[in-house]
Parts: sequence; structure tokens; C-alpha cells
Amino acid sequence: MTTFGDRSVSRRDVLRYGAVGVAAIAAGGVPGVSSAARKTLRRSSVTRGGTLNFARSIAPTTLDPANTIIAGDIYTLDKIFEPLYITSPAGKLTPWLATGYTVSKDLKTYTFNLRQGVKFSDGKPLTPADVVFSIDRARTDKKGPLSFLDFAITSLEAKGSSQVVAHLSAPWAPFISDISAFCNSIMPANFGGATESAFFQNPIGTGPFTTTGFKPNAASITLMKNPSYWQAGKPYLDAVDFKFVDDDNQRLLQIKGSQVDAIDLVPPSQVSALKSDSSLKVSLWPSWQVDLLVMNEKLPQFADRYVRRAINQAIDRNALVSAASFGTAKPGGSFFPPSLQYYWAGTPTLAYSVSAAKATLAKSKYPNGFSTELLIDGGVQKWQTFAQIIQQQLKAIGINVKLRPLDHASFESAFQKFDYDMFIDYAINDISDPDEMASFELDYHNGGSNSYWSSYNSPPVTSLVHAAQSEFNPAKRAKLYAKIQAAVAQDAPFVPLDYPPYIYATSTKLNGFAVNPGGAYRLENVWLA
Amino acid sequence: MSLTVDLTEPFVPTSGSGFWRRALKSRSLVAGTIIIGLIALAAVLAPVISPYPPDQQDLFHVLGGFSSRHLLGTDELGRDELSRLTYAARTDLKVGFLAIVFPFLFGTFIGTVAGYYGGILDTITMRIVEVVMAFPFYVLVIGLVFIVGTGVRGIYIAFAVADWVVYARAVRSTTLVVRELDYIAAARAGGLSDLRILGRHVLPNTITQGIVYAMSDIVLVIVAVVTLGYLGLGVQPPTADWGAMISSGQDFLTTKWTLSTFPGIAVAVTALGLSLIGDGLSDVLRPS
Amino acid sequence: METALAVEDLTVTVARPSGRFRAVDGISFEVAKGRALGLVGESGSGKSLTLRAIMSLLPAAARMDAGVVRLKGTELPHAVRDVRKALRGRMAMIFQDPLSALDPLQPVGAQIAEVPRRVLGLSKRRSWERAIELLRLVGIPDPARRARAYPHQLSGGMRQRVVIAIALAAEPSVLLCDEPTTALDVTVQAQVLELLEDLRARLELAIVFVSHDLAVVRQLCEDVCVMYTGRIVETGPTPEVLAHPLHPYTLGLLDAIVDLDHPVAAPEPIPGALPDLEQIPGGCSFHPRCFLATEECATAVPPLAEIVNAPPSHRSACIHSDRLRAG
Amino acid sequence: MLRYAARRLAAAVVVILGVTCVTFLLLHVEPGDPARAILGEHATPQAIQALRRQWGLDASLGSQFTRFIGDLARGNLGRSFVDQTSTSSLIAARIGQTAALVAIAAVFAVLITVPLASAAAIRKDRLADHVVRALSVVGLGLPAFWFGIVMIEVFSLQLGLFPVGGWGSSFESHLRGLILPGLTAALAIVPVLIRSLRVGIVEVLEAEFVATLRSKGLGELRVLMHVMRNALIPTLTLLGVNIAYLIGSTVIVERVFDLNGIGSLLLTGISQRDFPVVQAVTFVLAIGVVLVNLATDLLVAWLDPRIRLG
Repeated sequence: MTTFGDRSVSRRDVLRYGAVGVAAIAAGGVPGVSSAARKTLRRSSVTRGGTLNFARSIAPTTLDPANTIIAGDIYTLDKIFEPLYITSPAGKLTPWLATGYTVSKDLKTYTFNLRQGVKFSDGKPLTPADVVFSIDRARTDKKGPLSFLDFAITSLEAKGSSQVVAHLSAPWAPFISDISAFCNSIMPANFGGATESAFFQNPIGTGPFTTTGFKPNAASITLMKNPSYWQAGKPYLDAVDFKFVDDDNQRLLQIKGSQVDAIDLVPPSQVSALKSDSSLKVSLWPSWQVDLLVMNEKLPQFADRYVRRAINQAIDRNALVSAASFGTAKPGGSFFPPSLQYYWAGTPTLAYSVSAAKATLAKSKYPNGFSTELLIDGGVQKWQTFAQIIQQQLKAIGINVKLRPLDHASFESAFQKFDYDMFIDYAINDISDPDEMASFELDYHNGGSNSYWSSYNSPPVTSLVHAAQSEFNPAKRAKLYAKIQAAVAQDAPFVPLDYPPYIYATSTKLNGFAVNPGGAYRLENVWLA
Repeated sequence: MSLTVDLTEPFVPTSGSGFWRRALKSRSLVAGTIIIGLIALAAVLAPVISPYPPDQQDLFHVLGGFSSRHLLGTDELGRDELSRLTYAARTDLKVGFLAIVFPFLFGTFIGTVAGYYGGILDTITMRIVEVVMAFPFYVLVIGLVFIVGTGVRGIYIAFAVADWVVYARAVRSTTLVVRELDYIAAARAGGLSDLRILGRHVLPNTITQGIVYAMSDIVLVIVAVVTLGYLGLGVQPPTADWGAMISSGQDFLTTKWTLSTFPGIAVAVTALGLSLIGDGLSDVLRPS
Repeated sequence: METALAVEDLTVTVARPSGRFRAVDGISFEVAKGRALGLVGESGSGKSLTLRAIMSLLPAAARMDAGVVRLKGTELPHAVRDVRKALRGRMAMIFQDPLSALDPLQPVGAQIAEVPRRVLGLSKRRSWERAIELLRLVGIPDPARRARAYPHQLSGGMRQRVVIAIALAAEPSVLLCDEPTTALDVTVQAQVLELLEDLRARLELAIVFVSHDLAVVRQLCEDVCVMYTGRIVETGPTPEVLAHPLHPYTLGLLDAIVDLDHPVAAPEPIPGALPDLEQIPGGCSFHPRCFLATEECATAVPPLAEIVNAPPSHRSACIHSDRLRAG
Repeated sequence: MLRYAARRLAAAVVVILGVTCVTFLLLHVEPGDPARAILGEHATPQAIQALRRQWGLDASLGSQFTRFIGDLARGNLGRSFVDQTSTSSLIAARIGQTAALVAIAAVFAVLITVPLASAAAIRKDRLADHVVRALSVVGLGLPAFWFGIVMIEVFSLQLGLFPVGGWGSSFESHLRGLILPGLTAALAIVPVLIRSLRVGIVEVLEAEFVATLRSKGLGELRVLMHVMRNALIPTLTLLGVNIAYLIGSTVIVERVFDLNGIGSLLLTGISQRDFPVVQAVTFVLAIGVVLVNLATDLLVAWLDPRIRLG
């Protein structure tokens, strides 16, 4: 039996790319991960108390971790519920409600040691039964969009008063990373006796904050300090007020007008202007994010590989990034972001060339182009700019694009119902292992989203994805993912547009704020000066 | 439109002889005509005088300042601001004028007929007018655009439904006055057909009132189109329109304020020109 | 006879887009205590502006450019504010349309009482009693009840009586009347005229009475001035002027009215129309419409002068008046 | 007065009936239908049919109308497709903000209009008049949201006097938070009000009774009091007539200032294609307009003896 405290070995690649990202950003004069991390360590002069006012773009619709992949939900519920492992701001897997695990020789049985002294917000202690209940719930809920992450688990059992044993059907390389996903967060067994719907209105978790009377799509939500939190002395804040403002501009105004202490999704165009404001801090965090143009293969024109390739060739990603991201992002190539483990810089992507695109389109069933619609989240400035650029560039090869801007909720529900021709959205790998992104975007049957709702279904690619899941040798895994990336670049189910950082603006009063590459930020270390 | 401008007292316009003489003497009419004439000329000649196509992007030169290549700079997609402004004049003037054609014709007709015949026809018409007017203008227009779809077509339909009532109401009250004039009474007594009286004697009087109101109405239509553009319900990109330009330029208010200010000024100047024409016309047509 | 009001060389100009134009052009007249002077002319002849200039109630576009107004020999100041103060309790005015002359939102009693209360400084109760007295004075039956009525609830004649009561409230010695009967029915007209005559006699008022109606002027006024394009073209004792007009314009006015007592001919309108302010002809401004006009008429403005063979008080501004006298 | 009020009330009832019919039809004139709009273009006919049945859209128009009226009578404005709660509760939770905004905007509109219009009327054809008229013409051409953006930039960001948006949590913060939005909404109708009221005051000033007041020997201040009282009536009437436009503008103003009134509920409903919400908000706003019009008419009647006693 081999014991792993932390699989930091395999994190090296991430750190390297992360460092590249940080270096690039630091060159632009923006505080990056390292300085923020240093600040967190300097704890001597922490101010306690106060309410953090945080304006976010998307209101949560549910607090159920197992039934969402929407940022508005995730970044709210992860303050209330916690998993056994988490991803640190540096992108490292960090033991959280578990202190470590052992794994059997056949790599099919994992035994987790639970952290002692962890209590739920109702004061009851965390037990192995709670862990078994929560992960069983997440993995068996077929409607859960991320239940595929727990695909390998065959059963879970409580062992003694502080251990949980997981049995896998086969060796599963991303396992601990999967366990760190928010969907595997821990809640009291049987919802502490409440009904499921009542529980998620008044949730009980081990996280630093709690809330009561949750309503979906509210204009704001208040999280209160969890007095029983297991990290002594934390959280520093008394409360967090999340305000949901879907309009980019209004959010900017609120931070400029000091009405809030932090905002998310700062438009790249505003970064330089905000930097000149001495009462504000703009921070760019390296991400496992790629912005994608997704094409609906249920429609005959996008089922045509030539059309998809032509579109990939027609979109000038260098120009797009130059115009729309103001130096904050890198142009898209592979569907894996460069910071993600196993990204292959040598991926043979389709280069921008209008004449090549025309030639490709000529080979398709639509040699003279066609008219189509591009669905976007209309509240986000960046998508509007992207959409107008794409509209213009596709016009050059005879594809006439009509824009269809919707508000965030309608946008999400439209593409999830396949009610779209093309749409632009971001894809984030929430956890440290790239399998999530590979499965989610490529595994039509088991990836939880019919290949990001594109309906792309390539059996050879899918089998490569499956092979990578059970491959523990990093070098061999890297090769598998390189093959996947090459195949996807040629099949062109998406256009990877760019790799942006997460951009936040915070007041200078705010300390200890850090975002991990999966886009999650924890607030127990945050304090207001 | 449910904004009510100076329409409380109906007036009987005078037309015919001396109109042009008085028109030329009206300073506001002449000034307004020159302003709108110039804007319309720029709009019509947009393809000739614009240095660039309005949607030609130069993604490596976005948010450019004033230069000899781009007199008014470039926008967030590197498009030439001057070209977009002139093309936007084309869009907005066209939409503004076309959107009021139906309300103007239909409202004037209905108002004249209801006022002339009176009775049950008048009562029913006025009740319908009141019902339509009960819906706040923007609520009605936004709702209608939502139902029939965004874009120019939605704007036309929405204005057709919402805007005719103002013309109908104003023209009706004028008709009530005109109807009582001696020469109309004489014409009726003389056995002229209603159709002939309406066509030859009443309409020529009421239609001028409609025209005067139409001038300020075009302003309100353009403002409404601009507002719909702000809400994302108006003219759809990449078509240049002042409203969309104002609202997308709003994102760069602190870094490049000209992007939303120039189209704003364009709207204001157009409004000024049309209002001057409206004021001037009502002075000229209103007997002193 | 004591002169109550004297006006000398009064000139009023009006602003038009193309410049300032003389609407009242250097007119002079006087009225004695207890007497009435009629000011007659077509609308647009400047007669109403004359009254408003005296009261300093000119509209914004008009301005009094020259002239002196004397009340019982004292010259009125020029600043509008000072004039109003100086006029208090000495001169008052009544208007053509009694409905629009009254504040629609106040009971008539309150509108009358406002004068003793605010101008004379009487107590609230005393002012109200005074208002009722005044209503009784102008012949309104049941004045205590009517005092509480709003203007729209009264008949036209009643309203004009109220307007007169307001004018009399401050006990003026001069009363300016701007076509006070024009908007009224014929029978009511007669009653109002009777009232004015009666008040004049009782209160020894000096009255300036503006009208376009010669018949009304004949009934009330001892003297008359005929105005055309801002000038007095003929003046004299009313019976004398009406019987022997010495200006072709006066003659035209007389011809234009139907004489109910002697219906001999159809009324004969003066050819042409009163010229617009901006296009007043040079010389005698009436010459383009005048059947007596000669070339000479177009060269110089004829002065208002005594006429041979006519009483000295009867003066005319026509160089051909002798031909009227003869004819 | 009673007879006038009764007549006016009867007319309002007729208009409300009309408003009800129009609101009902709003859901039914849609090309295609709401079920398709919700489910999207690629939905199966079976799914659409099921949803239509669920919402009762498959019944005849007549029976749907009967049910709609019946529901209305019980205060039931329908259920939100998205939130699955009653639209009346959604509206009830937000109508306060909108009502407060409209009220403050109306007050601002009067506070801005009356002095400017009076100044222009009193100094007619002089510099002040020309300036006010020119401003109102330019103002007519500037969209409300533009005013809002500029005011946020100046008063909130540069001067820091007011919040950039939001409703706040205390009465004082509500009030502070409503000042800029109220001003913005007011400015949307002020140009029109100024133009009309200026004409109204000029008419009052040129009215003979003002000459009477002056010839009575009253001081200018006293005269002005009479004039103002008389000008109040057209001002109120105008405000009543334009209140619909004002209420409509608050929809946009709420968006600019991030207020959560029923205007933003309407916009959310529209972007989420939540028909019952759109329908209910439209209905409530239209009824609001009818009631405000009725109230101003009755107030004017009470102030004006010509109507009160006529």
C-alpha cells in the first residue's frame, strides 16, 4: 500500500504554466497570485468583523452542489459546503475535510482519513456517514451534470469513526482531483432529517459561512459567519453580502462608487482604466479557462466537418484577442488552456486564413455559405465584442450571422436545450485534473453535457479520453492528451477563442482575497481593513 | 406617443397663399430645415462621403484617437467613428421617418373622421385611444418589440400600434373646431358629400396639425429607438445606429468619452433641427 | 372745470421680429371730473394700448416711449412699479371680457375684498363688508350671497358689474373702460352703460371709454376722439363730431353702422383694411383708403387742427376737411 | 363634483376593461406561441403541446378569457414560468420601489419645471426664455438613460454624493438612492412639461384677470400668487397626462440605476420570455396610469371651482 499525502509531483506542470501566467501578468504591473499569497501569510494585523459587499454577475439558482455547473451557484455554495480536498490558489490539491488517504496496490481502493474536530454549522460533528451519504448522492444522481466525475466509484463505506473507504471499478487517475470537485461537497447524512428542498433553502455545511431562507434568482444573498467553523478564529468576516448585478457597467460603477468591496468579471477593456484608480486593486488570476465558440452539430450545416473547419480558419484569434482582451488574454489554439496540465503547445491547430477558409467551405455542402444565429450572454461586454468580431469575420466567407443576446439565465437554458445554432461561452476546468474538461467537452455519452451541448461525438476521441482516465504514468497520459488535442483541433467541434485570466476588482481595504485556477475563491481568509 | 406637447389648445392652421413667404421669414423654420437638410444630405450621401464602410473592423487599431486617417477616431472594434456616425444618421432618420408614417396617416385619418362625424364612432374611438394611452409608452413598445421580435421590424410594428393615438387625439380636437367653421357649415348646407367636405376642406386643415406634431414625434421616435438600442431591443449590430453607439460607447466613458458623446450630440442636434421645424411650422401655419 | 386726467404726446412702440413700430403715435387728450371721453377706432387702431399705457399695463412687447400722464395735475412717475403705487386709489380700469378679467379660482367677493384688505389696509371683516357694499352699489341683488359665487356661476352682466365693483373698490377718481360692453348682450349692454352713467354722476368719476361702437359712445360720452393707426384723427364734442364729421375716416365709420332710427341705406364699409403696424403708409396714413385723397396727402402727416367754421373744440387731422364741411 | 366624479369613474372603469382585454390579448397575438418561445426553436411538437396543456393554452380563446377574468377578480395575475411563484407576489415585493421612484420623479419634475417655465414665461422672448426653450428642445432629444449615465459619472463617481445604484437597506439610503434615478426619470418629461407649462403661464399672464389684479393696485408678489394658483391646474393636468410616459421611463431608469422595481421585473420577464410576468407587470402599470390619471383629474376638479361647481 502506498500512501500519498499530496500528489504534488503531478502539479509541477500546472505550477510552471501558472508561473508563466503570473510572470506575464506581473509584467503588466498587476498583482498576481504570488503577492496575494504572501499577503495571506502576513496575518499579524488582521482586522476581524465587518461585512464584505461583493457584486457578482450571476445570481444563484440553487445551492445543491450535485445539481449545477453554473458559476453563480458554485461560487455561492462553496462558501457553505466543503469537499474532502480543495484546489489552492496555486492550483495545488490540498487536503481539506480529509487529512490524507491511502490507496491499495491495485489502485482500486482508497481510504480517506477525516479531519478531527470538524463540525457542521448546526454544531453537529462531521461523521464518515455524512461523507458516504454526500458522495453517494452526487454520484448516483443521473441528472447531476458532473456525476460523471464519480463514474469510477462502485461503492463507499464508513470505516470506524474517522475513515471512509471508496471502491473503484478500475484504476482512476483523476480520482482525488474529482473528489475535490464542488459536486462532492459534504453535507449531513439524510440532510440532517430535513427534506431535500427544505435543506437547500436552509443549508447546513462545514464551510465558513451559512445562509438561511435561500431564494433562487434573488437580487442579493447574505452569508453569515459559521460560528462552528473548524479553522479556529476564522472566518474573519462577520458576513458576506453578495449582490447580483448582471450588467458589467453597473458592477463597475458600484466598485468605483465604493458601494461594494469587490466585483467579478471585470471587462478586459476596463482593466487599464481601473488601475489608475488608487482606491482600487485590479487582479488577474491565471485560469483553467478557455472561451469557446460552440457549434450545434444537431444542425446539418455544423454536422459538416468542412463547415466547422472553415469557421475555425475564418476567425482571426490574434486580432480578436488584440481588440477584445486588451492584452489580458492569449489567443486560442488547443481546446485545453495552456495553464492546464497536459496542454500540448504543439497542437496542430487550423491557422487563420480567409482564403483557406473559403477553400474549405467550398468543399462542404454549403459552398456559398449560409445564414445562422449566434447566441450570447448579452450582459457581458466581452461576449458582445467577440460576437461582433466573429459576425464580421464569418461574413467574409459568406456566413451571415445574426446575434441573439439573452440574459444570463435564458442564455444558459437556451443552449442547454440545444436551442441555438452557435454560442459563445467559457469552459472552466474546476479541478486540477484535465479529465473533467476532456470528458465534459468530448465524451458525448458520459461527459454530462453531450460534448458541451455541441453533440460532437467521435468514438476514437472518446476512447482516448477513457484511456487517459486509467493511465497513471504522467508521460503516457501526456501523450494521450496530445493525441486528443490534435484530433479535436482537426475535427474542430469548437473554436477555442482565447485563454483569459479571471479579472477581479477589489477595494484596497480588502485583504487575503485569492482565486484558484478553477475560478473558486475562499473567503475565510479575507478581511476588511 | 403619449408625451403630450402643447396640444391642449387646438388651432386651425392656415395654409395656401403666403405660406412660403411666411415660411421663409420664420427664422426657426429656416434654421431647422438647414440643420435637418444637412443631416439628411450626409445620410443620403453616406456611401459617398464616408471614408470607410461602417462595419469595417480594424482589430489592431481599436479605440484610436483623432487622426488624419480616422478624423473622429475608431471605436472598440477599430471601426471608423465618422463613417459610423453618418451611416447611423441614415439608419435613424430612416427608421424615425418610416416609423411615424403609419401613425401619422392612420391617426390623422381616424381623428378627422371621429371628430367630423362625432357620436358613437367618436366615443368608441376615443375610448380605444384612452386604453392605448393607459399603457406607458415604453412599456407598450418594449412589450411589442418583445412579441414581434427585436430589430427594425419590431420598432415599426410597435410604433404603428402605440403611436397613432396621439395623432388621433390631437387631430380630433382640431376637427371639432374646424367642423364648426362657417364655410364647412355652408358646404354641408350646400349639400356637398361628406367625403368631399372631409377630403377638400377638413383634411387639408387637420393634416397640417399632424405634420407639426410629426416633427416633434420623429424626435421622440429617434429617442425611443436609441433607448431600445440601449436595452438591446433596437437596431441589431452591426448596423450602425446612434443608440447602439451610445450604449456600447458607455463602456468606454472614462477612457474614450467621444465614443458615446458624438452620437449623443448627433441625436441632440437632430432633435433641435426637427423641433425648430416643428415650432416654425406651427408659427407659420397658426394664424396670428 | 377741474381736469382729472391729462395725457400729452403719448407714444407706444411694439416690438416685432423686423423691428419696433409705433402703435400709438404722440396722442394727447384730457378728461374733466365727472365727464366721459370716448376713444373710438377699429381694433388695431391703438386705443386699447393707449389705456394700458396710462395704467402701465402694457404687454411685454410694447413700450411707452414718450408722453406724460397727469392725474389732477400731478405727473405720474415713469417706472412701472412707481406708477402702480401712484395710481392706487386714484385710477382704475375695467375690461372687455368680464369672465377673463376675473380670477376663475376665487369667489368674486374675495376678489373685491382684496382691494380694501391689501391696498387700503382694512381688516378682513371690514373688507368683506365693503365688498358687499360695493356689490350693492353696482346693483347686484342679494350681494351677501353673490359674494360667495365664483365668476363662472354669474351671468355676463353680473360679472361686468363685479369688475366695475373691483375697479371702484379703491375709490378712484378716474375710470378707464376698455370696451366694457362689447362682450355683452345688447340688453345687458344698456344696463351696464346705465350703471356707468349713474356711477359717474354719483361719484363724479372721470371716464375714458374705449369702444369701436359709436352708438355706445354717443350714449355715454360728452367728448370723443377718433383714432386711426395710433393717431387721433378727429376730436370734439360727441354730438358735434357725429353730426358733422370733419375727417373722412369718421365719416366712413358712421356710414358703416346701421342707424336703427333712420334706416336709409345699407351700411357702407370703408374700402380696404386697417394697415398692419409694420406697413403704415406715410403722410396721412388713411390716404390709400380715402375717397378725398390727393397727392399732397401722401407727403406729410396732417396735424390735428382747428377747422374754419367749426367750434374750436372740434378738431380734425384732414387737410381736406373743408370739402367734408361743404359736402 | 359628485356627478363629475361619477362620470369620470365610469370612464375609468371602461378604460380598465379595455386595458384588461389588451393585456389578455398580449399573450395571444404572439406569432407562434409562448410555449414555443420558452422551449425554443428545436423543441419537439409533443413537448410544446404538453406545455400548452399545462398552461391551459389549448383551451378556446373564450374560455381562456373567462378564466383570466376570474383569476383577476380573485387578485390572481398568473404564475411565473421561471420562478414558479405567483406574479402578484413578485410585483408586491417590488412595487414599492417603483412607486417611490415615480413619486420622487413627479416631485422633481414639478420642482424643475415650475421655476424654469415661469422664468421663461415671465421673461417671454427675452434671453431667459430663449435659454430655457433651447434647453428643453435639446433635452427632448436626449434619452433618459443618457442623463442617468452622465449623472452617475458626475454626482456619484466624481463628487461621491449619491450611490451609483441600488436600493439600500434603510429609509435614508432608499431616499438617497432614489435622488439620481428620480431626477433622471423627471428629466425625461421635464422638456415637455416646460414647453407646455410655459405656454400655460404665458396664457395666464396674458389673461385679462392679471391686468385686473394689477389695476387693482395689488403688489407684484400678490399678483404672482394668483398666477401660480391658476398655473397649478394646467401643471397638474399635464403631469397627469404625462405620468404614463414617466412610468414608462422608470423601466429604463431602474435598469440604469440597478433598482429592483417592477420595471426591472418587466425587463427580466422579457429577457426570460416569462409571459405571465410581462403580462402582469404591463397590466399593473397600465392600471396604475389609469388610477393616477383619475386621481389628478379629481384633484384638478376639486381645485377648480369651474369643474367642482359646474
